[in-house]
Amino acid sequence: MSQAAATDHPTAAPHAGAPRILDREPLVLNNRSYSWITNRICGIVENKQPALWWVLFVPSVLLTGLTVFCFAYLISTGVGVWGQKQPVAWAWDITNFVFWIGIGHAGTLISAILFLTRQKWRTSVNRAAEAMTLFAVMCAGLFPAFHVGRVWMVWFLAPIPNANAIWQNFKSPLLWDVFAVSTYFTVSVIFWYIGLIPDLATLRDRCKPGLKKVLYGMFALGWRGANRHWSHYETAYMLLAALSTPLVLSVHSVVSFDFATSVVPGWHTTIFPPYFVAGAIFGGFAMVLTLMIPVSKIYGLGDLITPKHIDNMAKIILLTGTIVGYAYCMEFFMAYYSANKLELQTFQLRGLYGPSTWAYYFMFSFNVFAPQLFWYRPFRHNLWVVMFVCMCVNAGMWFERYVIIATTLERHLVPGSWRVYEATWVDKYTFLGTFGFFMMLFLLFLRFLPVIAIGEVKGVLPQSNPHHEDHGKEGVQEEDLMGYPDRHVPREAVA
Amino acid sequence: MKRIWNHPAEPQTGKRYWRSTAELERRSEFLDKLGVEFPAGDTLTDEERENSRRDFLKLMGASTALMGLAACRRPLTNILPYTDHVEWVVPGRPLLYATAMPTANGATPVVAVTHEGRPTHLQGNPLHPLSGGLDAFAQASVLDLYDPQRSQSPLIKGKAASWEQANQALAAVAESAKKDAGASLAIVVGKTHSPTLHRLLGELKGALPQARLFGYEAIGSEGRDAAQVAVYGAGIQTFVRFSKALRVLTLDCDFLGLDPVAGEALKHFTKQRAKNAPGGEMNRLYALENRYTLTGGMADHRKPLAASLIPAAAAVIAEALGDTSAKSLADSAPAALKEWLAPAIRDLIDHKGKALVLAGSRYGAEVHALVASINQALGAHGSTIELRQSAGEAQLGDTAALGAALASGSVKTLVALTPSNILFDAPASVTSAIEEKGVELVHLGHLANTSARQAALHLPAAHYLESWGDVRAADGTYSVVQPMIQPLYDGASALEVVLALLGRKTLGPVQATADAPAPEDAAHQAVRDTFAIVAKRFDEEKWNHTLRDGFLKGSAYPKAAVEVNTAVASALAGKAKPASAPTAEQLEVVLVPDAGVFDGRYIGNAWLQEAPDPVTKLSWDNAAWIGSATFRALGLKEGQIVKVNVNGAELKLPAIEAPGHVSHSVTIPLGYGEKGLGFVGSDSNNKGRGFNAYPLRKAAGEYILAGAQIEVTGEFYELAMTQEHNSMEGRALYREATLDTFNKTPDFVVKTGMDSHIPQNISFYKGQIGRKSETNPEGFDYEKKHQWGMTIDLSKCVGCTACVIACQSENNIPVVGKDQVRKGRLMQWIRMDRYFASSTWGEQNAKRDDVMIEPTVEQLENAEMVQQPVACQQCESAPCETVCPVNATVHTDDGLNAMAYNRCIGTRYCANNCPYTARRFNWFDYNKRPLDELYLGPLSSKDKTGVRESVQLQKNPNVTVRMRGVIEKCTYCVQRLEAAKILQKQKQRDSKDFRVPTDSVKVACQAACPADAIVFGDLADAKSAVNKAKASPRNYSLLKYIGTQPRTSYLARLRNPNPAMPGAETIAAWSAHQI
Amino acid sequence: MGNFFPRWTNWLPLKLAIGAAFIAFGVSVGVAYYFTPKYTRVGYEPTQPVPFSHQIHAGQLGLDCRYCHSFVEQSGHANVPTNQTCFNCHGPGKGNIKADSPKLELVRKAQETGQPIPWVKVHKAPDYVYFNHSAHLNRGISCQSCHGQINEMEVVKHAEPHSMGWCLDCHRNPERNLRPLEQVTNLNYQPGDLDRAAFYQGLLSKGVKPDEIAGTIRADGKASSLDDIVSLASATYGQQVTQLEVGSQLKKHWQVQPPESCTACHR
Amino acid sequence: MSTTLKRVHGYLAEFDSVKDLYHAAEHVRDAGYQRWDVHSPFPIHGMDHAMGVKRSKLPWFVFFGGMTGTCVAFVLQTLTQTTFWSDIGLGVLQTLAETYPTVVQAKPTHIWTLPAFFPVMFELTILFSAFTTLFGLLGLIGLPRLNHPLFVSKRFAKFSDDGFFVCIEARDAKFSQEGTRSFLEKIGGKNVELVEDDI
Repeated sequence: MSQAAATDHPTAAPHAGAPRILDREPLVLNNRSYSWITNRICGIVENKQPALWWVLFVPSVLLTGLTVFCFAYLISTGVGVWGQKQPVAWAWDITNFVFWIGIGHAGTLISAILFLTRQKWRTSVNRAAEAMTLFAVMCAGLFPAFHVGRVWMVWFLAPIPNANAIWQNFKSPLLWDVFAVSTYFTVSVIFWYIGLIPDLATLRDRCKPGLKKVLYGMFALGWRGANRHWSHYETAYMLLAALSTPLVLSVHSVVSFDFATSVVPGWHTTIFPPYFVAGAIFGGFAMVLTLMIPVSKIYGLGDLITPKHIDNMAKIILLTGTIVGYAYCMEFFMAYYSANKLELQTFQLRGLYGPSTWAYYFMFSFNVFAPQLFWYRPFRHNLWVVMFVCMCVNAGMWFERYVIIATTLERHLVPGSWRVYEATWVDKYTFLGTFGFFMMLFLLFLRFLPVIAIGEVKGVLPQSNPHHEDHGKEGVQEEDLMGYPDRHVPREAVA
Repeated sequence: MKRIWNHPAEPQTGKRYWRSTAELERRSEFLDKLGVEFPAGDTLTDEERENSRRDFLKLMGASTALMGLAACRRPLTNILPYTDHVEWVVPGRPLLYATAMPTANGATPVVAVTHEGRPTHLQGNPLHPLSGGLDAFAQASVLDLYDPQRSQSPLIKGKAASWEQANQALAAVAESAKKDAGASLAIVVGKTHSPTLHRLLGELKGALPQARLFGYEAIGSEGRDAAQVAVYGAGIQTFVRFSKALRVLTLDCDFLGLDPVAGEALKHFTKQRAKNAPGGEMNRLYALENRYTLTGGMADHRKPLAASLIPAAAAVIAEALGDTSAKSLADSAPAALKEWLAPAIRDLIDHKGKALVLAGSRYGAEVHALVASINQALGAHGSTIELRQSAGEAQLGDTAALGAALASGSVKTLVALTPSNILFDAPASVTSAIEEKGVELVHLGHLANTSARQAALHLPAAHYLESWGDVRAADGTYSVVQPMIQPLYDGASALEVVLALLGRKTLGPVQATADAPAPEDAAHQAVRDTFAIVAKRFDEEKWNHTLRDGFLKGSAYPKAAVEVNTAVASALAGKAKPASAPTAEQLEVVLVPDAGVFDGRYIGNAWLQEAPDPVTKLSWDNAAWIGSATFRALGLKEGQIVKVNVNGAELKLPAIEAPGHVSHSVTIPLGYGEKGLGFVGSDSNNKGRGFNAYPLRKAAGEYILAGAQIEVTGEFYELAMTQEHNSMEGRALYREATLDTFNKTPDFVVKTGMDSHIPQNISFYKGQIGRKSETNPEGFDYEKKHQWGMTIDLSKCVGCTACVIACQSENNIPVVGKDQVRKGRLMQWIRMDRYFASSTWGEQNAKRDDVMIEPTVEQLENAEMVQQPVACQQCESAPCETVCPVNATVHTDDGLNAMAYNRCIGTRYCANNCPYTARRFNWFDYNKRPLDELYLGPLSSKDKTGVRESVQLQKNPNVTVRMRGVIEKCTYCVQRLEAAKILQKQKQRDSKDFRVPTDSVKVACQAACPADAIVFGDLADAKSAVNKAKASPRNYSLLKYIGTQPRTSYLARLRNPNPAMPGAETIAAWSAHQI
Repeated sequence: MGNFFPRWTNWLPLKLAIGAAFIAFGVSVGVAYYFTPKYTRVGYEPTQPVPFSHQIHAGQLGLDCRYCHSFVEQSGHANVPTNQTCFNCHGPGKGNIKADSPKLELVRKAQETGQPIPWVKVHKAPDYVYFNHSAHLNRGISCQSCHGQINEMEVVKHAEPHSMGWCLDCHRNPERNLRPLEQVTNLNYQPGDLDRAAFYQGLLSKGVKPDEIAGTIRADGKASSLDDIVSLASATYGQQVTQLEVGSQLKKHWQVQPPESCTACHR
Repeated sequence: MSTTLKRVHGYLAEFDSVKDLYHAAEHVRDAGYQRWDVHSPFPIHGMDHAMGVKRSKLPWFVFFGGMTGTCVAFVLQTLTQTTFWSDIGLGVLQTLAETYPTVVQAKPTHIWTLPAFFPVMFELTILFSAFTTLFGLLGLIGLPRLNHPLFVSKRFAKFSDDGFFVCIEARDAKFSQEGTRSFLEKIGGKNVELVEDDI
């Protein structure tokens, strides 16, 4: 099925001749047409799924059932079925929450920040990344919701007027979390859905009358591609991107506040918000690659998800991985530099002497050392290496949260209360099951919705620029050709 | 909007609008019968009375269970008032009764708190001359009353029988005894101080002159008793005056823990250890012991010394004081011991008349004879040891005599009234004789244990809270034991059994006919008769005063002018053989009582089982304590099973490393290993909890067994330790200094750790911290509110865990079981942190930034042990509060860190953010589910141990019983505070005087503390004791630099080392080096 | 092929949105009304096993509440009287009033058998709420403030919502309900019936300074004698004594400071 | 069939490429048509300029939506957690809402505890903005509208694939049956089609 080998990416050179600015690497290979793109992407939804889809889907559903069972057991019996204890009152639950919510950052990040920074290569990965975000946030949301002792009382978190005249504590980082995560999920859904509208219209228009057409038609809202709509639509999209960018940064910052605002040494650290955000981007991109490389291979999307995309993302992983590594080192330095021996002890116990140093070593080697492979270009272009590093990062980021949460609590302030955390089977299967849940949702997404933003990819084709034939004209700069209405003043005209 | 709900009257058929089926059941079973338990008995017919008591527990349980059944919008709830009013009872207010708990050491004066007839909590009796808190056993004894595994019906040859049959069997015993004037009858009682029991035994002896009386306690004090009779004379009781003792040396006498001596309450000892200004005298304690005990932890100088060498130590001291009767023994003492003892002896001599030497009660008569001689030489008699004359005690044979009598075959019937489990814990000489000679055993006991199951007749014993009795305290003060509740299972007391043997009483439920009122209770009458003797004549008013105060004023034993018989002492001491120190090949095994179950009698008490051993922190089990050097030399791991061979007996049990334990010595607590006692006593499937070490001894009085071998197996046993980490890691949590340091720098405590260089906290606002004033407008209002605060004096705190149990009793804290303790889910609100520290650790840490320094074996053996109770510190700036998303924990205007269980959703964030780890989470429905089926959740069996309704009767009605999924923690006994404030409101009425009288409210741990270490009160009341305590220069806050501003603070420990002692300079040195 | 969706679908989303908004509003109002104690508790009036009439006993006969609820000033619970209390009047050899009335059948039976009368509980606090009667009665809160006009009830019914918000409301503004201690069990009390001079005399006799009383009436109030106070109060509150007048004086001079923290009721 | 009354929606003309469409739009704009639109599978850069469409007003709505969120969060938090409203003389609000300010970790109940409220204020600002964006967008573009005359045209379905269309509506003042058709053909429109719908 592979359409493009890693090394086979002929540079599109529509205009030979006089010396001029360098051409950019094309975002879609092999000069594909609009309808090829439509057919290729819609084909995934419209054709029968490959056997591999079923091979993945059935176990995913079973694993989802496992998670449902584990949560049912938890709720009926008590939080004690997990391995938590004094003083480790949070362990896998919140680790998994932060892990998933971290993964849930890449989608919005790709969509919003790369959009705002005009990174056009985002178009072929943003849809799947956004979907992944939603599913990851759904997985993440399960944990804080169900980790509480009395799930049936979680409505206490909602500011509803009540006869008891009692309200929430808005000073609690956990309540900030509730607002941040729910806002993030809602905004991500809106963002994703608005992006989907034109593509749903495409699917609607290709459908035969029937239930599918009703559903696609309903959700396409009657979209008819009018430019007066596109005009508002693009503004709305830009606004959402602008809103999502601080939001995505705030969400993981707020998650980090759960720890940073506490008094627990090892948690009480001002570096946490940027450290968490960088980690989230890091882990999120790794997860995007983990999903998109197989999808691209299986569904033959090599012309759309090109080595350039993978290369770009690998670079981001390298960058954020190094930021994360810097943060790890900085924590130690600050603990030393603070001259607070308690703080220093905490980090010594975390990394050198404590009972869970193994987790620290996993974290450090997976997150800091593994991505260093990406300094070497051929590694960034070898999909096996990329997949390997991404897997390392996925695991490493889980260990990072485990180190921060569980191993810190294991060595709390009063040594008399020290205890080592041990996970139970319920802990493990609950977490394992959420992968099934995540995969199930993602596979359903592949099955029913366009995995790549059709309209957006078409928009970045060279022929989609009304001035694309102006290439090579003297004095016409690449920026001008990228075409923004306000700036669309050809140099020659000015001259 | 008028809605009339017609809850129809019963009986009613057809659909009931507001009711569930459960409530239907409730009406037919519950309502008909429940009510009759409450009204005063005399309106009931006898049949009803019988039924009501039988079903009492079941019905009460049903009532509690049904309260949760709020299926409908408006479930029917009934109010069932008393039919006839009950004297003194004000529904909703606790009623306090003074009584006394009989123990082997005499009366423990208690005040029982009862709610509508249910005793729920015990406190010390502050009026009593020996008042001073309660120990853990007494504190927990109230739970024994409600123990679901209590023996509930008589057993005849192990089969349940009716009381009628039991009475017949007992009558037959009395009958056959009469035939041979009692020659075939032997009665064995525990060590008792009940004048009535002694009197009745005397009467029995009069009626059956051939009958034989014996005394037997599983862990007795045969050596001491024998020596005392020999040296002081019969009936002479020693009474130790700690308040007069400035120098105390103990030879393995854990007088602060499990080996109490007859004497003043502990607070008189600890009082002299707390100095709040430089200067003044402080007592000094030297301790020699093979293992750490609480006494050793409190000692100023402690030397780990094999128990086999304790007699030699006594001989060395005696020799130095001029008694050379045990010269060969003294000569056998190692040089190091002599060297260590020399300055100590000099110190004792320098304080003649103020010095005191104590020896462990389980040592032989020769040791006690030596100690008597030493005390005589030190001028202790008459000053630190008073001698008093008791009278009227029946002559009891000892265990050896009992064995001999049984072996002779002349005894046909043995009536065992001792609290010990005689067939389980007695030496083989006794048990095999009973078996071989076919002796009929009549057994009285709380539990259906081995003795009960194998006895010809077993009678369920009545708890001391449900029967009449009396007891003398250590100083002889006479107390009446009065019942708080009718016997839940119709049990009989020892008094009643003797009365039955005398033909004066029928046991079991009160038998009265329809036309005749119930007969006067014979036990009650017997006690009144004794009272008449003790008080010279019966005076109703005096009797009532005795009942009210809990003791009879002026009834102490008279002082005796006794000459110490030094000749006998020397003779006894002269019999001592030279001692030899244990070696790696010839270890010694030391059998000691267990801090949880004592000799096994508290094996059914879940509070005591779960309260950790104060030294090893082991709960729910016993294990072999092995000193670090031996432990490591054997290559052992925690919980690894070892095989101990001694005396021809073999015992497999897990080993734990015990810092401070001497080498080549193994300490094994007794009392565990009984089977068939249900979940608490014998674990799931009755497979037995812990390991039975009784078979290791061959005779009573054998507690130190020399020549043991130890074999390491590859098996492991899971132990539930409540604390896994022994080192403080240099964190300045616990602070101490020598008296000398204190005199030079009284504020040493604020110079320890980071306290002196905490950066100023510059905040946007001041916040609710400190006292409200013009410059601090947000602070706490000291004018219009109470401001609660607490101090814990570490100079006084022994670490006995009485506070832990008092808290559990007062605050309805659930027991979680061994498995949950292993998982670190102990619910007790007070955590008794026990650390080992040594001066070298501190110095090493100060020099290096590295923290994790493994101590050497020598350091471990000589480590100091410190005890620190930690509960919620009630921070003014509490980190737990701000993180709760639902406002379930907020601050009150009287300075409490409030916890609203019904608002809590259980995020556990507060538990994480508590710097003191003081918050507990209900991981499971500990109050609802059987503890061995917690993981089955709703599928667990409803009728299993752990959910028994009887335990629900113990619950304090003023404290919410928490459900699963909520956080709980120390509340400063807020129910007591609120009750005190409301009581004051009842007095205040239309005045402004809202403040409760100074120090009138006591929290449960404070009331329990036998060392008076805990002071609680109103900070806003200038006269309060807590204000004075906080003014001490030793006052410090835990983790002060975090800025939590706790309301609970600690007073640093002072130690008073003798500069001439070896290693004196290292004492308390570690504390100064902390971070 | 024409439009796949019929034209009526164009208005459907708007209609659905408006419909959903109405339903949401209706549900909120419904929950706020029907699912709060103001509705669920107020008006509850179960039939009791014995048709005891508070109207006759407390209203017509004028029995003091504390005759039967005898420990209400000492205990957290307002005890329901024992059967003996009933028999003080209705029992043989005592009053023997209505000795043969069939309505008293259960009372007589209870006295015979010792089985209590299963009264149906009307006012029920959740078991995590620790309400204390004595704290309120001793400090000038009347039975009537929480239980309504019991003396007019043939069958006792729930008169007030007893919700936490309702409790807090009074704890924040106790002056709305405070009354002199001797009026606490007077269910017909009206502040207007009080004699103003006697009321202030009562305060003065407790050692309260005239200036303090005047200062409570008006911030700038000054007084040196009872007459000054009475005239100042008349000028401020009118001829009749008002609740605010009584309440604010009592709150100040008894130092009434009802707790508002959780621990007051939850332990 | 033929007897059914039809309503004319307008002329639909197809163009081959983005460039053609762009230039066609410029022509239509210059011709002074008002009620017309171009339809394309993706947004075309510069088309607003080519069509003379003004900037969207959506940002203004979103700004006010966001501010509403900020205020809701501010009021919610200060009302329930502080005495701010009582302090400025609006205690009646506090009473109405039956709020219960509590002290946690010694934090005061006056307004200066505000920093703790920033996160929620921020989140609600974003949330309200996002909802305003969504509903503002739908309002401005008049969707959802599942039934539209253009969907009658079979050819029009290509707009979501690779079709580029200009549609001039009959409602336009300059619309004429013949003139508009020829105008569209003149500027390069292919397959010019009169779109009619059932009434």
